[in-house]
Amino acid sequence: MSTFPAAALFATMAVIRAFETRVAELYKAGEIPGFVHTSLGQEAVAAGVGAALAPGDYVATTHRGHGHCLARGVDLDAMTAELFAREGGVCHGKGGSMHIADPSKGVLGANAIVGASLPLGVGAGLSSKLLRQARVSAAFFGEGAVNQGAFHEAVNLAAIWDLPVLFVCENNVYAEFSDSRRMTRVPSVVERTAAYGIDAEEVDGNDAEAVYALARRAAALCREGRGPFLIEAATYRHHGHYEGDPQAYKPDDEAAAWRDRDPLSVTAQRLVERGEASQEELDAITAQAAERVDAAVERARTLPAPDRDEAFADVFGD
Amino acid sequence: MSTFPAAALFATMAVIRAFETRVAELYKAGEIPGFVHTSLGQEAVAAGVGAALAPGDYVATTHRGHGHCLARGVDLDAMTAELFAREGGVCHGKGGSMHIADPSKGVLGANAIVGASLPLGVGAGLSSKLLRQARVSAAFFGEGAVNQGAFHEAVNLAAIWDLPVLFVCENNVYAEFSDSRRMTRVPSVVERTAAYGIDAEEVDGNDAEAVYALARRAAALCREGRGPFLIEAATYRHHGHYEGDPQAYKPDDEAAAWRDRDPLSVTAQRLVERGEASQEELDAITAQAAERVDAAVERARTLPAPDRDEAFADVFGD
Amino acid sequence: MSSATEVKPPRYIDALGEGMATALEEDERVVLIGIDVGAGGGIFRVTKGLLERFGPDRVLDTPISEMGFVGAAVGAAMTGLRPIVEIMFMDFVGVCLDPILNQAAKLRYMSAGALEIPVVFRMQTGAGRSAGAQHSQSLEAWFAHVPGLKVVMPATVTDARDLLLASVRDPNPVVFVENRRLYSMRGELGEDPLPLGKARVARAGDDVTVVTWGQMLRACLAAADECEVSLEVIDLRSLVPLDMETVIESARRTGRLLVVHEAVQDFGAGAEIAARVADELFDELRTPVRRLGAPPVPFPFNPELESTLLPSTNAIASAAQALEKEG
Amino acid sequence: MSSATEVKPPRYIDALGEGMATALEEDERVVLIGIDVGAGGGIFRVTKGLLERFGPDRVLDTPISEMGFVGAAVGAAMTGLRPIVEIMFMDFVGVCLDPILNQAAKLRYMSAGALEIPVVFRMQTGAGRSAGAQHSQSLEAWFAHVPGLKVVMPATVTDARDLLLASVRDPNPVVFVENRRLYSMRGELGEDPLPLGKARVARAGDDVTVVTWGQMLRACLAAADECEVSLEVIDLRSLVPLDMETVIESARRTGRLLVVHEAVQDFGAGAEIAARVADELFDELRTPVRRLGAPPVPFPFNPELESTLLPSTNAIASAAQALEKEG
Ligand SMILES: Cc1ncc(C[n+]2csc(CCOP(=O)(O)OP(=O)(O)O)c2C)c(N)n1
Ligand SMILES: Cc1ncc(C[n+]2csc(CCOP(=O)(O)OP(=O)(O)O)c2C)c(N)n1
Ligand SMILES: [Mg+2]
Ligand SMILES: [Mg+2]
Repeated sequence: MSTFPAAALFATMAVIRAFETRVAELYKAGEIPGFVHTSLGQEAVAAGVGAALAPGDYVATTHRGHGHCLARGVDLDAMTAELFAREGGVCHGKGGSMHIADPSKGVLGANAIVGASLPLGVGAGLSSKLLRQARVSAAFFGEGAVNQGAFHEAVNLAAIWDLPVLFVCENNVYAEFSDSRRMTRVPSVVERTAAYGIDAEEVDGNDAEAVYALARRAAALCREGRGPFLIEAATYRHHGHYEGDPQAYKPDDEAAAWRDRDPLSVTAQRLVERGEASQEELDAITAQAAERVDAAVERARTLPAPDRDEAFADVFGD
Repeated sequence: MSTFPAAALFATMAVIRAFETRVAELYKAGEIPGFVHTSLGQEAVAAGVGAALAPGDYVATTHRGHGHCLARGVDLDAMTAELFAREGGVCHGKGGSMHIADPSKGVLGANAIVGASLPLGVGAGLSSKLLRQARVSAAFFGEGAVNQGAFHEAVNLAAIWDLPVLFVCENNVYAEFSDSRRMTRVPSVVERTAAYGIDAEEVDGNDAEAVYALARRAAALCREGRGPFLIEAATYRHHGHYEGDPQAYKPDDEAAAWRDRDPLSVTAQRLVERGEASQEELDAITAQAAERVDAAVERARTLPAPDRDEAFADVFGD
Repeated sequence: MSSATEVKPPRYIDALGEGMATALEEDERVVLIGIDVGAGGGIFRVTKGLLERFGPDRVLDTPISEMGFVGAAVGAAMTGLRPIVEIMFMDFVGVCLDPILNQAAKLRYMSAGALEIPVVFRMQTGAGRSAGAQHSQSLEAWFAHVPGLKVVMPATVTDARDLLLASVRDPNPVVFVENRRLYSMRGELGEDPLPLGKARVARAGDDVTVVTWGQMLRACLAAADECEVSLEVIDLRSLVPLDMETVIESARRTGRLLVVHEAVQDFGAGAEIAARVADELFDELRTPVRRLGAPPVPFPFNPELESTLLPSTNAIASAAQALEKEG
Repeated sequence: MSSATEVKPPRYIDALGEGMATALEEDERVVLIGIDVGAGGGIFRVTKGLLERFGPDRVLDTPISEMGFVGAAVGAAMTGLRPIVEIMFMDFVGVCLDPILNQAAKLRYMSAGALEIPVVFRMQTGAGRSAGAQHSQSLEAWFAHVPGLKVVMPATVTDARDLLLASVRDPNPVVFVENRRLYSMRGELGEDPLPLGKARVARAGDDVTVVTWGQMLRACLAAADECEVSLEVIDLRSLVPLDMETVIESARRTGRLLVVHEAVQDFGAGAEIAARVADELFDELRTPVRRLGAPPVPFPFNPELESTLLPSTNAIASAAQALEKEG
């Protein structure tokens, strides 16, 4: 089982929770432009996988990628500034919520095309293998993306090329307004993955320690040249598909049931039970996270819009 | 087991064999333009599935679709004229070998895009279901097409919509110059199909009676609303990917081994053994087929090229 | 436009919904296919209420499998249905182009007319919402370059309904381009619809002809209001068929032409119109044909940067005035 | 050209192979990815011998999964490799457009330059081989309309090698369009390559400027031979970057411009060039800018019908002569 301090996983989740909660408010208040998809309720997957990866590893993610970016160490201030579309943004305000990218942290970008993260992640795995870097490439995607041809082609490619790719499916039940279980006769992504002959395991996506343990094992296999590996993390998004979604499609008590298994509570409870942390310490971590986010927001608000020339920069390199 | 007269299956195969053999010669001789992909060695699949379908059923096929078209009753003369790009061609000389189409026979067209036959076939199945026609839609494709995203998306769609679609995979070992077993960790298409929760069975694709029996059972299920169904027919193409392919990629004795299991011999032998036909009768059928093809070729040679206006006709309907 | 007392006129989005409802109503063979077009009522609520009204056999929710369901829509159109398939953001053609490019556009021709493919590909376009570079493209020029496809871009509330109906009734594949930013625009529904293929003179004028479509029509009409010279504004309505008669007739009269679109200017649809007019009216034009489109950069997330890339009312007005001064 | 005694000059296809071999030779990070590019040596034998020479870690055969391996090539380009990915027939972009349109073209921009994507998308185009409507399209105008992509079309043997090498060395995504019908053409390999982005005056002349690229260069040069008037033939070599200086300079001198391409004329790349020249040289052109491209129909299978759709040497010559008479 995990040797990684659970308290650290909790701390990462606390930052993501604080960030997403605040982002949702700011979006509602009209301070953040564009579309925003929060990962509230899915923090354990980002924290667990993020902790299991090593420096130099790659991450390709989706429209719901804030948590993954934060868990991989993308600067909180730069990310916040990006969502505000300001000068100090990690993408100079040209990417936004759906396109946070920071190669210096191995983050190849959130992506607004469902399924696109898989072939890109496979490409990063190919680089790692051919350049003999033993880097793991983690490709995040939702269960809805499993119905894209890109999933099918990318997983098969990674399989025949034995690439160090960690496919991470966050099965949060819904794709936009649709219950994904109605969109296939085989709702288990792990079962569907048998078609590619690769290792695949399901995990409680609200248990950060379990996610970490599995992801670490899977990443180790990838590094040994025994990849690819697929993780299906069963979880739930607390908010709508996008901020503002009325969520009429969610059955009455479903959300409540999942909130009882809130990933932060799950880990917090364990920490206290095992005496690894006191409730006070956890409250302090939570408060600290909120402060960091508040500070980032205050800072972002003071930043100017990007220089007009930015609109014309970076189309081509030379 | 099959109640369909095996002799009829043999007769269909004989026509396809004669047609493809002649087409290969004519192509070599430069009498047929464009690209030609023959189905020599795969006649049993076309004959068996073709016989199992009913009038009104649909067929969507591939670049290797001559046999499927003939087995569904597309006029031999019109097909030959099409390959010669002449006026009397079933597509007025505008389609060619890769695009034979005859909706009057339910043939929605051969297709030059690998994988395209599957979504189109699913669409025909959707029409059948929504228009309450109980027509079966057969989508032919090769094992190489299974690695296309279109396969994944189309089979899943047919599954969740319970469509009367008969997916027919002709697994002839190769995709162009590549052994398809090296292109996936799960060479069995039937195994891969488990990912969609639909019925799938493998059959000896060189045994026309076996193919017929399975296809008839599968078609019946589709008509009862218990589709879709996938058939994997294990077979082999005697010729190259296209006519002219040197086939350096084929192991020495492989072709010979398959020729020992030539679909026409397999059925011929059984017919004689069971006393359903004498060798003389079979020779007569074979000779007759050759004559029909010869006649079609002679006829096609006499036809003029399409009128120049044909080039500008049929872009839009009104 | 409308005062608080009277009932508000319908929005573009309502007109689209009414058009689809009428199509589903009048023809049993019409079906609606797409991601969340049913229970969800559409990601932008364009198809709200249609599932409830017509049932799951007429309004089909799909998995995120565009290649599969767009291809299936084409196959269904070949076999007796008349599908309206929604691709959502036009940028998503990146994952489902083959059924449009190689199947729908070509199967009638390759089968010498034996196959008929009455399908409508609904997709929405347009920048100006900070949707980012992958959700903001205007690619209508691509489809106009592919023989066998009609390309329709409603710019008014009544055309949202009328052109949609005309597209569904058309026996050919139609790429139907909605502009997101028009969804909430209100306007009147007309009595007798202008046929698909005819351009419309949205504003008569004498000095400069302005040809545009989609979202940019509003900017061009606003420019006509504030402009010192008299603009004749033409709403092209469709790129295929392309109504050059109306354009030529107007440009011949004014002697000046400005083409305005939201798509990237380079290799955009405006070039075709400019090239044709510059040729046909070589001796009659007073000034060169000018084009206004987006510069050759992806659309940035930042709203200010993004808006500087789109032709503005001011830019249109000054371009027109400049033309008038030029000769 | 070459007599039986001397060794024959290399073919276009050989030059492509040499270009790839040199690229693989000079830079460890260059890899070749595509269907049957390895063991099979390529469906048209363009990559023959490269697997044997560079091994399976440099030359990768793929399943028929274009969306997967083209996307993977883009991901690999973002992470240290410099892939050359083959899409085979240009028509197949229908199944793998997203990685080109929404990923390669935009990720550098969206990441404010943090991501670099040095990838070459090799694809071949061209009608005239009875390959049918799904294997004959020329869609270069599409890619030129997408900011962030370079678009290169070698028309000569030396450019097949030189532009391929320049594309591989370029830090940006390059759509590299080969023309199937040039594969067997022989020609000399030059000494110092003309840079990517510069057009080439293939034939100097005084009366009419003819701008073209790809396969049509041969027809234009043939037309120049048999034409009564003197043609200046310009091989554009790339659409992005677009070398308008060379074009404008020539058209200003001749006062007449004809743009010739194999792609469908409507909404084709010729329109952009025509629109720009008609604008910039409004007062200097003696005659309208004319375009010659394919009519708006898919390419039919029948060879005679197909050839009537492509601009012929005669058609080019007479169009040029007509222009010269016109003014
Ligand atoms: C190719 C493509 N099709 C459709 C969409 C619209 N879309 C954005 S997110 C989404 C749902 C994705 O569901 P899932 O993969 O489960 O991820 P989740 O949102 O649940 O995290 C859809 C359909 C898109 N962005 N790209
Ligand atoms: C989308 C697409 N990619 C590649 C090709 C080129 N191609 C034509 S046939 C073929 C092999 C198909 O193999 P398989 O599906 O097994 O069918 P078979 O030829 O064996 O009958 C390929 C790669 C194509 N026509 N379309
Ligand atoms: Mg989901
Ligand atoms: Mg095969």
